[in-house]
Amino acid sequence: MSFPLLTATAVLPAAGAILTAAVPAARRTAAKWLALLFSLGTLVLAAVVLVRFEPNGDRYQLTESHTWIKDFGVHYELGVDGIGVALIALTALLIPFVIVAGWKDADPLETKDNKRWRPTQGFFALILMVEAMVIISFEATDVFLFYIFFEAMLIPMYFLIGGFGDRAHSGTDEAAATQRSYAAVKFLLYNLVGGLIMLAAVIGLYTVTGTFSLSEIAELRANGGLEMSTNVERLLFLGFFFAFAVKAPLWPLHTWLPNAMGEATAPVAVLITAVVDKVGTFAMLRFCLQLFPEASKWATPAILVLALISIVYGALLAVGQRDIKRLVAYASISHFGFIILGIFAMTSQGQSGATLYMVNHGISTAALMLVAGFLISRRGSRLIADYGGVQKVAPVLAGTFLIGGLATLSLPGLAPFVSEFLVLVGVFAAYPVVGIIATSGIVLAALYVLVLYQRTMTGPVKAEVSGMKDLKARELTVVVPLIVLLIGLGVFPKPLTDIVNPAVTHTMHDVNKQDPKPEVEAAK
Amino acid sequence: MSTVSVHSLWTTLAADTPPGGGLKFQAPTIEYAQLSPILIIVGAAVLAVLVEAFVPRKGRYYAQLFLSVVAIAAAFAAIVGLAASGFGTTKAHIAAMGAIAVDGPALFLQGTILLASLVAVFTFAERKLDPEAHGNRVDSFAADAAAVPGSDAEKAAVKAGFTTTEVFPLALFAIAGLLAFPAANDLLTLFIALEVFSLPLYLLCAVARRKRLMSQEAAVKYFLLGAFSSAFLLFGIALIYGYAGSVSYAKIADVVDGTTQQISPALAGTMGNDALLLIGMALILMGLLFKVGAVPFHMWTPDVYQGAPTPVTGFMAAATKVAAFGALLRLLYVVLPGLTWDWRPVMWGVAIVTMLGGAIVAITQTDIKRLLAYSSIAHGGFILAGVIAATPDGISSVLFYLLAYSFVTIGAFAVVTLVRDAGGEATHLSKWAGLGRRSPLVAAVFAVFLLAFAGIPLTSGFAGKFAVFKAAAEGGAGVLVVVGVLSSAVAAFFYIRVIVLMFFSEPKADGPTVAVPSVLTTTAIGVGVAVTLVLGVAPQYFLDLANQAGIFVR
Amino acid sequence: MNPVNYLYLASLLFTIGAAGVLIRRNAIVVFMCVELMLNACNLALVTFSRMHGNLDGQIIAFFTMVVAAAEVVVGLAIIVSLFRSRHSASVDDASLMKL
Amino acid sequence: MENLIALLVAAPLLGAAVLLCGGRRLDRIGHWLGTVLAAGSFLIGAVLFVDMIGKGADDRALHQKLFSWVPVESFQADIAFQLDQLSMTFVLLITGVGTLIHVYSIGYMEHDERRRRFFGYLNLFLAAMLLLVLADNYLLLYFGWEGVGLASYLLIGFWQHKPSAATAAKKAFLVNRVGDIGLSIAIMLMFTTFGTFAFGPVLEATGDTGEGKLTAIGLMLLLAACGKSAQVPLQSWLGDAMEGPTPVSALIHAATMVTAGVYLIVRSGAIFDAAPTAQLVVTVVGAVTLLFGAIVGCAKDDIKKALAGSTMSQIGYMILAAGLGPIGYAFAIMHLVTHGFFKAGLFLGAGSVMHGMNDEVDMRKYGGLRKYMPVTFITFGLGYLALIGFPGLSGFFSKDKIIEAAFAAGGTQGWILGAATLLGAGLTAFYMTRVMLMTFFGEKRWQPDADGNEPHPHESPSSMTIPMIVLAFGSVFAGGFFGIGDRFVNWLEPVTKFEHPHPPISIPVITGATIAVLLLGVAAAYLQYGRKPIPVVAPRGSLLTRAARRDLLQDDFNHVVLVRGGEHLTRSLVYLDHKGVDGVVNGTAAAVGGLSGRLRKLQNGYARSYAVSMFGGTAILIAATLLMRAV
Repeated sequence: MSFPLLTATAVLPAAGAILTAAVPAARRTAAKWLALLFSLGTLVLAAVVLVRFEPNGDRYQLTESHTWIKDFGVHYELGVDGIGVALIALTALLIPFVIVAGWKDADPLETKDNKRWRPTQGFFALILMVEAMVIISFEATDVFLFYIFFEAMLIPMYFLIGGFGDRAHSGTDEAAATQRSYAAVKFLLYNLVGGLIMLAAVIGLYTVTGTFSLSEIAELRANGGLEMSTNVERLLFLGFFFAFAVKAPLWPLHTWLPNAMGEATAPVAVLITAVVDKVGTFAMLRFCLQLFPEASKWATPAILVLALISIVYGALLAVGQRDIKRLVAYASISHFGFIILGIFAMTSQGQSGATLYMVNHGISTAALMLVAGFLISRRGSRLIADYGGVQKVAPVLAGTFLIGGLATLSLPGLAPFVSEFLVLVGVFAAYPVVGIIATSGIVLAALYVLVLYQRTMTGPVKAEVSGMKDLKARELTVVVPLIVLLIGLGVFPKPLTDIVNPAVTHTMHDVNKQDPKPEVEAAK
Repeated sequence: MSTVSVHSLWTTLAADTPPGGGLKFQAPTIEYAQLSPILIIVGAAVLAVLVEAFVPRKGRYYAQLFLSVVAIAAAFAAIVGLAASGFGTTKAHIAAMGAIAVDGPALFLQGTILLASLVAVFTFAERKLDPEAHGNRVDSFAADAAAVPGSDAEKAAVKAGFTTTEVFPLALFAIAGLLAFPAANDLLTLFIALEVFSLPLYLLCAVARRKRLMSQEAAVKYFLLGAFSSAFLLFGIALIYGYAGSVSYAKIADVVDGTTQQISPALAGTMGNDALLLIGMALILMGLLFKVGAVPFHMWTPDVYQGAPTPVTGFMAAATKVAAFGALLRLLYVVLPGLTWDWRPVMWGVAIVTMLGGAIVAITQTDIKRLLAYSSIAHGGFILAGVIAATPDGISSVLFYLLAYSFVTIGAFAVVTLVRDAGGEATHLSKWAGLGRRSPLVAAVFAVFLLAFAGIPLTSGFAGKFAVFKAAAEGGAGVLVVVGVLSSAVAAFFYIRVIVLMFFSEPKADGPTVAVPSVLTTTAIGVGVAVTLVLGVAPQYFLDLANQAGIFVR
Repeated sequence: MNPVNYLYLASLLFTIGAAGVLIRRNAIVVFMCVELMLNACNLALVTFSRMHGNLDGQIIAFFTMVVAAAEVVVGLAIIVSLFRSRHSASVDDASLMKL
Repeated sequence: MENLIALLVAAPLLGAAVLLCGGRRLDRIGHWLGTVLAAGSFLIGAVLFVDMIGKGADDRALHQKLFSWVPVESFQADIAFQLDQLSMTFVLLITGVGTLIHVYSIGYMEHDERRRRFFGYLNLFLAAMLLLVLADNYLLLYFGWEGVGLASYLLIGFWQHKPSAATAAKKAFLVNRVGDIGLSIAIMLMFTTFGTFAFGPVLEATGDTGEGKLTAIGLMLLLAACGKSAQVPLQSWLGDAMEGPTPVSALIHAATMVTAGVYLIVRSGAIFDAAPTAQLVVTVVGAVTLLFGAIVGCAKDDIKKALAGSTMSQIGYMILAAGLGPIGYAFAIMHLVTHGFFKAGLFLGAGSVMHGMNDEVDMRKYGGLRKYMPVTFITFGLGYLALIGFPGLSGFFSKDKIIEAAFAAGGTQGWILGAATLLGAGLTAFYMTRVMLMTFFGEKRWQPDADGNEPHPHESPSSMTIPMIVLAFGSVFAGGFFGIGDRFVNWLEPVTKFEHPHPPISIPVITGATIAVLLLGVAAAYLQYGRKPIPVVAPRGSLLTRAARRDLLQDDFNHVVLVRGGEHLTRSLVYLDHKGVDGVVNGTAAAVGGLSGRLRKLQNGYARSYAVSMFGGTAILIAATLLMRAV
């Protein structure tokens, strides 16, 4: 058999994690470089996947398949479609930036940590571990395999959030520590509950199908060997969707995100919202629609409403935030609303848009959040009110921050615009009213971004800010490539759409939906 | 089968009085080879008593340790041998004239019990954790259990370097009982086996070195309640016997199904009276559920787990559960399949309250041992869900779960023995704050066990949970699955609480120290971790084993 | 005389024993009540044995006595050691561990 | 030839990129680079223009496709340009005026240490604006549309350290975004209706669908136009936008960007022609705005805000004209171009005045400046005459045509619109005369400011005056050049179609009326501001005056309803999120915890109570078993 490329892509970071964790306490810097090296290696492999992938070839490519636990009907089945490829690329791309951005975040505080305590090694090892698990869950074409990593992913994330909080906090270290572990526990419990409810559904699925392999299930469906009563299908769908909606996160299951992103360090926050949460929305496309097409259609109205609420509600709360990172978190909630809207619009524009949205949102949020992190690390505060006039002392920082913000409000010319407009068009084509309401989101987005920029960057220079340094070389190496990507994908997204479109066509076929015809053609 | 051998072992003599009158004595046929595991352990136990009597005190500890390890290993080898020669599957049958079943479940569970016991014995023998007393290395057992705590006698005993090496023979006897329990194929054997493993455990609970008052209290509670429950069990046996006119599982089953051949008028009379049967069944179930620690018969568990010497707790928590569930399975699947529609609803109730009760009460616990006790209750509930499935899948899933669970438990309790302060083991949760910073490794290992308890994927806990829930769902107990899922969500909360405590809270100045164990405990913990991960990542082999072992002989 | 009456007696004894366990404080007495319950079982067993005309019941009764004896050995040992360290044999005093 | 089109956009874009990323080392040459690239773009435009007039009227349109931008199934958006007469007109206006203003800015921004970035932004604006007018489909137009929005945001807020500037910038962007909703919905409607949103196919297919759809699209486009062109009800940002440097006001908020709305409507003419209702609304918006702007203009003492009001009003004229259909399109564009000249000129003049007066903007602190800055006075004066429509100057030709067209709208509608335009002309004459008088005539009214340094009015450097002179030429002659012999109309005719307006009353009468109204306005202004001295502190004034000073209370309305309301909404939502959504979950957790605490009490340590529970349990077990059998 051929070289298991997909496995390698997931195993490499895992191996890196183990090695990094093994680095002795004193050799902190070595650990960092090791981690960076492995993340870059993964990026290379991801690139190879991207090249080897034939957009118009079979639905799942580079597949690997072995039975794993016969009794549970579990297979070790990997395979990628366009959507998976895009998201793997995103993940592999972002992790190096996350690592570089977090270069100094986990250096131990000599004051209270003893010799055996090795936070730095742990930090980077955990990041790589998350990368490995995320990648494999993008590759899994076996429900159970996916579920396992969907759940296991929580553990390293949990330690990243709870163990390595943002050192810029208001109040005492004790208070911060408690807040942090509260956030971590909240994150874990929300997702665990979601996961457990999904577990029930997974078991239910097995009792119906007797297998977990997507391909086998598809076969069953094709030759009518799959009798799933409407109610059963709906229940199972709800079980799956609940877990994904928690992860995504969809209103009203979103409240863990602001805490988590607020307390975690900026790079980890990026990891959460740009990478890990994408697994949720990805899974909606990959599993909800493919396994339960009828139920998906049945649930669409409700989901659309929730997504709309997320969009407006998230944006409004973002406007109301005092804490920069929480603001970004609520902005993300709003954006996830768009993604879910696009997925369940069930038009090719909507779904391609949603997929692009996942990628673009990852990049734009990374840009905004990381710059925000640099800003916060300088001033040592997350409160918007503590800033003012930054652009006078640190113009480059302010500029990059503004670009990140403009990307967040999806300005044409930057990547997010393409995806957001596609989603809106896709939704509008199927549900005009919903589309129109969603469009109002673009004003609110402008509102929270510009208010944030105005309060932090413009106006007279605050005393505490006056001494602020502009971005350092390391920080620029993080921000500049992201911005280049944002512009590049904004002006020339074709390569991405070419990869994604065929996959979306397949999904559309799964739910056997056609795009609504333009009125003029319909008339003829 | 000849009419003789269907009679139970105990009544050969009286049974056949040929028409001509005059007694014809017939010696019972005992398949010693097939009973060898039990016999080896019993023999070793007896031998151990002699060792206590004759070997000089200095050598005893080593002699006992050696003896028990060898015996357990030998017994395990015997099991493997039997399984290899097909007694688990094709040649499965009932030995000792109907007293002991030699079949898949029996062998699988006995194997599990022996492995668990072996690991447990290692923790029994650990002598490096407690600081040396007067230059003598000491284990977790009282120098002189008979002496009053704090009395001069005790001091003298400590000074003289006495140790309670009797724990080894006691453990061996208990193991013997545990081995017989799931294999028992008539109610009397069931009862005897129960007592044989219970009595030594009562004693083992009483002989802790530290916190002796609690230890004795635990023993008293365990003893009284245990005796109480076994009385119920016995009465149940009596009623069933009254109903069926026999104590052998096979014959009872026949009578229950109404497929029995020769019906004496007396039998005809009692057979009509289902009250006997049902009440008897309820009482026997109660006796077993007590050992399993199912709500509402669980209340001894927290106290006893907390008071008993931690190695003993680990041993009890693991081995007793395995044996008791084995017996429960056999009873329900061999004797009472005809009554499925009677016991199922009841067991549903028990399973639900056990899952929820255990999980919910655990939330507010402050002592790590009590916490684990409640978690073991909750797990009992999960296993019950598998038991209720009443399908072959159910059996094998339960077997697998027990295997997975027992090692996690022993490992976890072994870790508990390591965390100590001046007063011995520091079991209060507040003491565990910041452990992750003091000794990351120990904390990490314990975290692994906790995650396994919580049923996080890639740990044995998840595989087991999935197996039983799957069986339950297929057995039409979807509701149980949902309840199970919900209670695992609740349970997750307190496991995570401990992890938070260990890793995210600042270490206290007067925090406990982590003792460096000898190779013994290290092995115990190591095995625990290894099994946890192996069963989590590559469970197929063991699932196959459980599947092959999943059929009861009748 | 109808053997069923013996069963009634047995259940009566059993209940008395159980009640005793529930209401008496002194560990020894509680333990005696358990013994009473065991004996009730014996009576029942013997009765049934008689009804069915086979010996199983009686044999079990013998075993029960042995078991009871063994329980006495173990039980008394534990109770006495408890008594010596607390100077009280009341089961209610032994409540260090709770909640 | 068409390959040059991309260069039009590329040149200033390159400039923006270089200047913004270049860093300090470019500070010295930055402004020159920017200016050169702008000029380069103008030259390319000129070349294309020459080439274009070389061809026959109907095959002048050029088309260039660069690459496919967003292809998803039937949704196909290209990066492709279309250069026809309409676009060409704009290209020349944008690059021409743009270049002049670059030159002007070299002098104006001399003392600003961030001049390089200023030129970067200006170039960025040019690129975006050109993209807007050159796009061959609505999505690409949207790209440019928001691009100019961004540029305007950056330039209005160029002096970010002034909170007022930052706020104004934000306000401008937000209000424009509201308009953008309209544009994006319009595009979606086109997609769902025609399956495309490229100009050609859409505008040809208008016949294939019902009027309702087209009306909807038209109204959405109008909403967009209102945002960009500061038409009622989205006009509120333009006044504040004057916070930006004056060249910006001249280029973006007078000559080019704000007229994008007019371009949009004219470009989409085919849609409006088929949707009379939409057209009616357009004319109404235009009429209302032209009066609104004029009234506001009459009350402002801030010279730039007065001019801003005037801009609003003049664009009102254009929109109105555009709403009239084929009889108006050409005149709308014509007025747009002439207005581009004279309004830019006026702003530059105002800038030059401020330059000489220590950036004082309050006209009450000017007075008699004609002596000190003659060039400014003359150019400004010519611009003034052009604007009020003094016979023979640009404004006269363009505006007069619009008035005629308005009357020609027919029926009562025609009379109302005509009256409105006439009234507007009068008001224009009034407020512009007022500006002239207060600034250049009368006594000097300036005093030393807070820190005692008295302004020394002086003429601006040539780098500033030359552009003003050039524009003055435009203001004077452009109108005549276009108007005589319908030159301009014929030039646009292939794109916009044209019908001669037939007003109910004869043209000369209308012209006469216009001139009469004009003179009235001038006279009124003279009586009020020319005869008696002007108080330095503004008198309280009539209710209307006070309202007009506050933009007819429209801002106050926004503040109370939108800003305050929004604040309350968000605050209450934050509370709800914390207490409500989060509270439910935490509540459940707490409940379970409480239950646990209570159940825990059962574990009271007494062996006997444990026995009780066992006994009870057994009883239940037995009862249940028997019950099961019973039922």
